[in-house]
Amino acid sequence: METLIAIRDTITVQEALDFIQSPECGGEVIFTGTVRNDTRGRGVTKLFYECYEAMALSEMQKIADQVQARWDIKKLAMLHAIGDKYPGDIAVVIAVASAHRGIAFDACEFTIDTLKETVPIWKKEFFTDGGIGQ
Amino acid sequence: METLIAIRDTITVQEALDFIQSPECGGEVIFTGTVRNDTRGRGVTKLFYECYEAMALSEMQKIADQVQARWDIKKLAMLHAIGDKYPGDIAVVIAVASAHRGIAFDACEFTIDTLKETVPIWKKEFFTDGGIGQ
Amino acid sequence: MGLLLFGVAKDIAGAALVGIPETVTNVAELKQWLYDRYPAMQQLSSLMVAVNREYAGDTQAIGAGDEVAVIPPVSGG
Amino acid sequence: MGLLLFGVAKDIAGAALVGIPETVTNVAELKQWLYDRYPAMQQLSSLMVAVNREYAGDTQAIGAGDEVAVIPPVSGG
Repeated sequence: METLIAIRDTITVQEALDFIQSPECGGEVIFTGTVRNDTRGRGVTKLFYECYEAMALSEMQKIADQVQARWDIKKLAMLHAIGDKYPGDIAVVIAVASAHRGIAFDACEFTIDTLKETVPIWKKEFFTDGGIGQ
Repeated sequence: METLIAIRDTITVQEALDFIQSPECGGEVIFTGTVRNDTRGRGVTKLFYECYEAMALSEMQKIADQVQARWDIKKLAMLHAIGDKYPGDIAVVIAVASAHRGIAFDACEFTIDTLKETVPIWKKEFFTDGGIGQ
Repeated sequence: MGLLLFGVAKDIAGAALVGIPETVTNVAELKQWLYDRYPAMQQLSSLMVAVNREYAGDTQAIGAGDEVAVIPPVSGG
Repeated sequence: MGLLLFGVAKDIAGAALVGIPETVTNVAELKQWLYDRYPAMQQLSSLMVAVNREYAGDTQAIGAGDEVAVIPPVSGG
């Protein structure tokens, strides 16, 4: 399995698509997490993401290792943005390519679910009412 | 739910992404089906897709209606290409946006699985050995 | 009455549109007529018929004015 | 020995890096020292400690030369 793991100020869906593109693969599943304009009914101005970068990259690699052990996935891109992000901005992209689609769905969902549980990245929410949440 | 359904010579992931983009949605799941360079170990030169267009569009709309009935999905794009397609070309794109990611995965996988079962589209495979399969 | 053919069914018949006799009045009769005329269609893993762009069961009547199509196993995606 | 703090733990401590006393020799003692010094950390739904960039259990020893970090509930994605 080829893997692209990155944490950067700005990420794009296109770079993930470009990375996973391969004539050997018939099914690609992509998850994108974008900043919503509300959280539980409260208007959101922006999010601020920070990370413990060295450990976050290490935990992302562990997820990739688990994906490789469990499924016959050819390519996996795992990108996370940090810094100020506004509604509509992309915060995370997971892209998976495999010869067959069922396992691509499973691996993509596993990757984003596990990333949200284990990777040391934190967001702070800035609300339109002036409040700040964590 | 807003829906984009199309059958065309050429489709792009970007038009599906543009359609489903919304600041109200936090999770987008995209499936792309691309032409592989082999089928069961046999080299593929190209695929040719044809459809019964009026019925195919009607069956795609039925899938969208089922998605709307089952899940709280905000946007659904369902695009299929027809004509000659070469390895690496995109044949189908399903893109789903919702406020939460779990149902976006479920709805996207349901949509592609059902499309492959019910929508009257056919592919002919042209192999590198000169053979043709259907 | 005309019959639309797609995919491998079109290749077997050698035509995208064929005429069907007036003695065919429902889907079951249409399938039997197809199997008799084009024995290779019996080899298909399934053969569906659509009437007016909807999948139709064997008992559904068909007549002049209906848009009737043969749907061999689909393979989109 | 220095301790890295992130997210809400950093905000509670008011610092991204604090010194920890030499009497703290393992993860359990570190957590107790944090709870004593920053009672607000007791309100967090979880408080993990990483030693050398790996999640660490309560019995893991820590000492000079280790990279030690407080990991409040993560919220990426």
